[in-house]
Amino acid sequence: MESRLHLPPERITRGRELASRIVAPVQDFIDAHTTVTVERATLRLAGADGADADGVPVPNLVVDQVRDRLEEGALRFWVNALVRTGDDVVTLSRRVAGGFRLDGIPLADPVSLEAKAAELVSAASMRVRGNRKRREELLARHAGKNHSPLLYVIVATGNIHEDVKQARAAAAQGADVVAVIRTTAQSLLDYVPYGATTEGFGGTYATQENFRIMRAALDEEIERHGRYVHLTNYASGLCMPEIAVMGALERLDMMLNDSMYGILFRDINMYRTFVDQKFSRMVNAWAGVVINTGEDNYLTTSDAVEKAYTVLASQFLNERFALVAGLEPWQMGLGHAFEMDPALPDGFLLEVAQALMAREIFPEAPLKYMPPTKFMTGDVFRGVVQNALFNFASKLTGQGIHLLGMLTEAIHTPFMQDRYLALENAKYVMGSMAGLGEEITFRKDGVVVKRANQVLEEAVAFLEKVEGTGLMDAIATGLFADVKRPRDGGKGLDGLRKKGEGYWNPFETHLTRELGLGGGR
Amino acid sequence: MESRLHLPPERITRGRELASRIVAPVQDFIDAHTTVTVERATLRLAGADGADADGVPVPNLVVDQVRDRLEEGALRFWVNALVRTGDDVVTLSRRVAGGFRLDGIPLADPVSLEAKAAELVSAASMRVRGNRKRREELLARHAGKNHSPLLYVIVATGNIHEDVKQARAAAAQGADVVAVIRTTAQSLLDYVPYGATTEGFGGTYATQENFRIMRAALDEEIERHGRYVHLTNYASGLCMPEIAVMGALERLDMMLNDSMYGILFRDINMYRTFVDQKFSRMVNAWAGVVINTGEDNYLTTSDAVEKAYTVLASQFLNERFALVAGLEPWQMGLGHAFEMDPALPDGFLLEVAQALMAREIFPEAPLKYMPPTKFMTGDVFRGVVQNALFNFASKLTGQGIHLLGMLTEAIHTPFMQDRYLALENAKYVMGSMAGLGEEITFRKDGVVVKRANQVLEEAVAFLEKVEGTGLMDAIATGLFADVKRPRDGGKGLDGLRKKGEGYWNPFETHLTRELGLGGGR
Amino acid sequence: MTTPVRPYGDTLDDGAVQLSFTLPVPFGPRGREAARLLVEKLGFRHAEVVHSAPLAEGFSFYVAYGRTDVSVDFDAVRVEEATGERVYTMDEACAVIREKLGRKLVVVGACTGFDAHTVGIDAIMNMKGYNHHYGLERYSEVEAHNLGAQVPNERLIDYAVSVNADAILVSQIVTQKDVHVRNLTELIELLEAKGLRERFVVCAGGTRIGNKLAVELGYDAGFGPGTYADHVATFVIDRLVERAAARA
Amino acid sequence: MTTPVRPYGDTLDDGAVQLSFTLPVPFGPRGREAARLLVEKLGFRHAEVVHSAPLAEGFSFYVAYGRTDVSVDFDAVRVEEATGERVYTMDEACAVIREKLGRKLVVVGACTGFDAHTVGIDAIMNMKGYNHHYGLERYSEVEAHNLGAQVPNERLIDYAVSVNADAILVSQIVTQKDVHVRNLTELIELLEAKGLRERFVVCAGGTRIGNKLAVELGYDAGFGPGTYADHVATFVIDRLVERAAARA
Ligand code: B12
Ligand code: B12
Ligand SMILES: Cc1ncc(COP(=O)(O)O)c(C=O)c1O
Ligand SMILES: Cc1ncc(COP(=O)(O)O)c(C=O)c1O
Repeated sequence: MESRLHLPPERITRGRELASRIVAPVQDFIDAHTTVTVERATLRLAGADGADADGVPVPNLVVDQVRDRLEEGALRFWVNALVRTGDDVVTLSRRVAGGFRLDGIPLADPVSLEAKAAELVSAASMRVRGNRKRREELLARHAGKNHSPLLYVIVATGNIHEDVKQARAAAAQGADVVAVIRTTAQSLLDYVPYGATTEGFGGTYATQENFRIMRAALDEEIERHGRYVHLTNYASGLCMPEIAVMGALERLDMMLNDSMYGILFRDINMYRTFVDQKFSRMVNAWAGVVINTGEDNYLTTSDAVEKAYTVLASQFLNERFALVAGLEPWQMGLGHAFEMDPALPDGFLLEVAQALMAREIFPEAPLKYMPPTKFMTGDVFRGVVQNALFNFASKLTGQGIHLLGMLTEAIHTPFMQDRYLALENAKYVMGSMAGLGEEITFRKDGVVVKRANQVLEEAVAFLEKVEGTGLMDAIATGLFADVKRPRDGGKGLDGLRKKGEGYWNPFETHLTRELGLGGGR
Repeated sequence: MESRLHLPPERITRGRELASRIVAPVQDFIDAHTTVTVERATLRLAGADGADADGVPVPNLVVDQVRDRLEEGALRFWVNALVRTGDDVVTLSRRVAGGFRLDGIPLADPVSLEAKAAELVSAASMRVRGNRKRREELLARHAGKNHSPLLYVIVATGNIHEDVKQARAAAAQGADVVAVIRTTAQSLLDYVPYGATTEGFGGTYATQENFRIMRAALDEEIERHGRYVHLTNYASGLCMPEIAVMGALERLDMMLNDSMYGILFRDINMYRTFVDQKFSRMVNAWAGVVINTGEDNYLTTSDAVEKAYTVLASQFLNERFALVAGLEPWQMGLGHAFEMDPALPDGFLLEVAQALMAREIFPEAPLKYMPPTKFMTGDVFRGVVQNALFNFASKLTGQGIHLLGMLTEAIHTPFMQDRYLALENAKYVMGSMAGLGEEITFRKDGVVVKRANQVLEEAVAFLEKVEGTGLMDAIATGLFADVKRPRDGGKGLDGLRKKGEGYWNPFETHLTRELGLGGGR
Repeated sequence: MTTPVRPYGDTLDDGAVQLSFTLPVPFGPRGREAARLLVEKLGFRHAEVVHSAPLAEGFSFYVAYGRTDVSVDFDAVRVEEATGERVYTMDEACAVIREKLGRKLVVVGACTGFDAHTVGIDAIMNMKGYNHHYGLERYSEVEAHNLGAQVPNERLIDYAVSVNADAILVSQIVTQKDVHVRNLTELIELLEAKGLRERFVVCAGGTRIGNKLAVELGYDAGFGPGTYADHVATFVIDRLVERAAARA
Repeated sequence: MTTPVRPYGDTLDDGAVQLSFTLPVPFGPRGREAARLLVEKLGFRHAEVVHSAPLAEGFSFYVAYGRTDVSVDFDAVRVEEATGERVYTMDEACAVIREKLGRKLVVVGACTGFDAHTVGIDAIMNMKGYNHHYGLERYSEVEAHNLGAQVPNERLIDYAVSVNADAILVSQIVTQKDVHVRNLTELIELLEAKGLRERFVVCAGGTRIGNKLAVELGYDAGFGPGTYADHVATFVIDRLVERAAARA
């Protein structure tokens, strides 16, 4: 397809080249390290599950037991215990929850450890492959029934059972994607809570049981309405890899997963995040999950015109980090957002320019377009109009994943009726102007074309600068999102470990092979 | 400007040619006739005013007295009485209201009648010229302060004093035009009520005093906000010429005035309407009033896609009837409406095609674009979206006069907050996408271009048919708006008179001369 | 059994309601507080004014959310619709007319008074009908007379008498200042004054009209939004058959 | 004098209010009637359900208009804002500090608990400020420490002690399930437990926070939407000057 914005292909190539150069050294660091949550994620893949009486999850119990020897990989201890006790994973999990220690057990011979590990890898593979297949079958069976872009709504009651009601209602109303929003600050917990939960603030805990409950409910809705309903949750935070694993096991379809979000917006240590995102993305890639990156966050604090280039720069980086973790272009739900000041004359034109630019630069990615939030007010009626223009811009520029704006954005997490009104709004607007994008061309010397070219230039210039500094120092000196995040600052650094000589992680090895990635050990 | 829709200029010319041929014979009929309300309008211009104890207006009293000699023109009796009694117009009005008869008074000599008439014509002229000048001055003083298109709202409380509050609020919120909607069925009254009124249904009586009260209030708002606020009312109905006169005297800026609306939508006799519209339009032309035609009405009963051509055909006819009544292109607020079914895929594209087509065919006319009404429901939130798309289409296609859609269209006449929300909606949407129309071109073989060309073709074909039949028979056989209106049917036929040899109407003569029109007697 | 139901936001019985209104007071903190107090006085807990804006001198606009404990006993909610679950299709209606009345059903309809909104009565009567439901003119066993808009009540009655109508159908759309109530009442009073009330099945319809209101005003039935010819036909036929049976 | 005010649609005291809500009942005539009854029970006359729609099995949505006789006495409406009409500009504030305190004012701010919404507290504290009103960091006579997001109450207190702060500014944006109330209460309790409550002027702010709520929770003042640094600065300075005067 020829560029409707007349973007110079060589500048786009330059952006990609820079991203690749920026990411490479970080990748070397990543490959040499593991973290507590990468280890726990591995244990989860190997069947460790459940929690002790205080609610501490079994994977955490295991990792805590072997904290001092993490450079060897926690899996060895788990596999060894399975071999030595002859327990199955459920029994062993229960025993660990009861206080059973794995660190004292003498090591079995490497051959039986490898054999046991291979068995576990194959069990996990079967489950994940089965989930992928199920999804593909359902999507094929209901092909052509989803909207384009996918209409994506959130549920966030705090109570998984209420969430289910809300999600079912959304499905009945035509939603293609339901995202269960996480409770405030779960990203800062260094464990994943266990079981069904009914008490969250501004969202519901991401737990494997909650995933399962919602998946089952949505699967019923798929049958009822003859339309695939995607399920989304958040990987981001101190438990990225673990939640990615839970998503793989419970057939989530999309996961919030950004290579730098935790660092910039949650003050999580950068080393920790870089290592965690890689493993979590490999898991997402393997599970056929579409990731949703968090570029929209740049614009909730900064101005959408002034800082548009930061969004594009971050998309280039997220794309690169995704590629090296084995994600395919169709899995890259790169983020951007409609955060243009409603008072800005011709703001809609600038917005269209930016959205179409993203579309052209990442033609195969199912771009994730976020609705107006920061300029939403308690005037719900004006909010409806803002959302209508957003819906218009999204359809006009051919976005892939469309987060519906709620008229009550500035007031509360969505009521059932808010979601309904949002879906009505989108279905009407997008149906009524569906063909407009195909109908029109933009003036070559007009506002839209100029704006897109300008943002591309600014993004490339910014990436040049980052490449000069190195990504980690760029973050440390505040080049991103106006925050300075020192290399050794932030949460979760104590969970980082350099891999030892004997680091053993057959799951990682398996993933690396499956995804056709070099590197790793 | 070159056509962005690639409309063939020769087809447009053909449409105009047909309209001119269709109107010509009707014009001959018109020139040979007068009506009770043309006579009353003339009397009003000559200062007849007030009402008797039963509320019968003085102009009606006079016309009733001389009913049998109307072919001479009613003015003669009025002028004669003035000459004979030496009364001024106010005194004479009061005496007529008290029962004084004019028909028995012996006629004075023609010279003193002509002299007196000339005096009256010049008094009226001065007042109307003064109003025009005042408007022009105010518009010049506040040049550049109105929106484009003009944002037009209605007030319709039924009580002129409440209307004033609503109108002031609208002015404060940014309205450029305030239309006072008339009470249900005033168009069927064969007189114009007198004085300030406080009891109407779905609107407020059009009376000269109400006009004055509203004009005075809006003039204050003009000073307060430094923005001209246009005042609109309805001429249409059995008193078209009289209300046009009232508008001229009280400096209304726009008047609903359609050459066929009364026939088709109010079942008023066609002869009566044709004669009335001519005189009323001459008055509008003279007073510098912008007319608003009623093509939107075709689409409140018929489908906006199927019957789009009827709108264009009617615009051609209204344009022609306007031209021969002396209206300039800038005074022709030709109507059309956004009545596309929200459920129609790509309906917005068809709508844009039709709106832009009108824009291109009548480049100098300040097109009056009506909001969605028939597909509005009690879902006020969806209503807001429909209005947002309407606002978008209007700005995109460069309309001139933009009637704001109300979110409560399907519920009640507007509350103060409804109007506020409508203005907010329009200001935001139109500000945010202001430049879009300039930015884009439509594909030559696309939906929009094809649709516009098709509607033009259909309209020309329809006009060919009407030309074949003759306008009056076309109406009688139901070619317009799916209603059959026999030549001798409908209301108000008894008010029609063939002008006699000695028909005397110095006001008509004056207007004809002033407007540079031939014809008349 | 009683089933108290309350508004629902995102948790059962949270009672969440959205409100918007204008107050005739100036914009500002005091207006905002007045709005909040008003919402509280309307019986809402957690009354929150989430938006306020100036409308004009001395007028301001508010959007609010509140939570109410008020409930309705859903089991006790009764709706009296003119027609029940059973609605005849056009063919069924014609069959019943043939069988039980043995002659054509004569129906006269109009939009009365000064009301010129014909779309509603046309939807019921015209050939074409509405939303893929044919109108009464299409019914082979119905003789339908649609008098159109702005028909005075007197004329409607005279006409109904002249064609020996079984039923009179009246449409009223404009409701400002209860003009529809006045106009509907006038028709019934005229019919009664002339001793003709019992001669016709008289039905009213319109956007803001329901069976309840119509019956209160002395009509046999009333029909609101979403009505098709099928509904009125069913009602009129059943009522006539009933009457015939009573007479026999 | 009392000035009863009622909602206004298009006529004084018409009492017109728009409502929308969801009911946990199926869509249909009974749901519609239940909605109408509910609006009536909320004290509205002329309750009209103008729209209804199915949301899901067992849930339906309603838009309604009603008219209420409920009124608020506008003359009796009192708002207690933290600051009155008189708000210092930045320069005035600095002049007063120099003159009346004779030293720099030390302010510590944070968005506490798990709340990560920094935009609000940044608007008050950052150089750049908000809507063309500079933040406290720009004030030459203010030493401003912005601790950012997700700051535990304990850490905030320790920090305030360590820099010998005059005032503590807390932001809370997330309010679901009243988490802000809990968190704000905890801070005051901790301060009291440590005997530090009187040492600081303590202010809260946030989208859903007002002076009234904050004072009820034991704060010196509360600030809602539309607040600028000017407001907090004015309040803190006046309060400190007052205290100094009382002590003297
Ligand atoms: C189209 C329209 C017009 C057209 C009418 C064309 C025509 N030939 O009918 C025109 C442009 C002429 C018009 C004019 C006016 N209108 Co108008 N109009 C509308 C509009 C947009 C749609 C109405 C409609 O056609 N609905 C579609 C039909 C199918 O629905 P329905 O009428 O409800 O009918 C259904 C049922 O109610 C039922 N039904 C109806 N009648 C009957 C009868 C029987 C016996 C039965 C069984 C069933 C039945 O069955 C139908 C099918 O399901 C509404 C706004 C809206 N969106 O609702 C305003 C509206 C009705 N109009 C309104 C007003 C005020 C006017 C005017 C008075 C304005 C003025 N001052 O000039 C004029 C007056 C005309 C007059 N003398 O009556 C107001 C009424 C406010 C109120 N509640 O009182 C409305 C609500 C707009 C508004 N918000 O101001 N209007
Ligand atoms: C931007 C934003 C975010 C950004 C925050 C970025 C950042 N660095 O701040 C991001 C994307 C990170 C975010 C995340 C979340 N958010 Co958020 N977010 C918003 C949003 C869109 C705008 C808030 C904002 O910046 N307002 C602008 C500022 C200037 O206004 P303000 O905060 O009110 O501040 C003013 C006054 O209140 C006052 N003030 C504020 N604090 C203080 C303090 C003092 C001392 C003083 C004097 C004055 C003062 O002065 C300020 C200037 O006038 C709102 C929706 C909206 N449009 O309001 C949702 C919103 C606040 N978020 C919400 C939620 C639920 C979340 C999440 C919990 C969602 C989730 N589960 O993941 C997360 C959790 C994050 C966390 N741990 O807290 C909800 C809160 C619902 C509720 N009432 O409880 C909202 C309302 C959206 C919604 N409808 O769901 N969010
Ligand atoms: C990539 C990404 N992850 C996570 C989140 C939010 O999750 P949390 O608040 O739990 O960090 C967001 C929110 O905007 C996001 O963009
Ligand atoms: C040209 C014209 N005149 C008049 C009216 C309405 O006036 P009335 O109902 O009094 O005939 C309309 C309404 O749509 C109109 O388009």
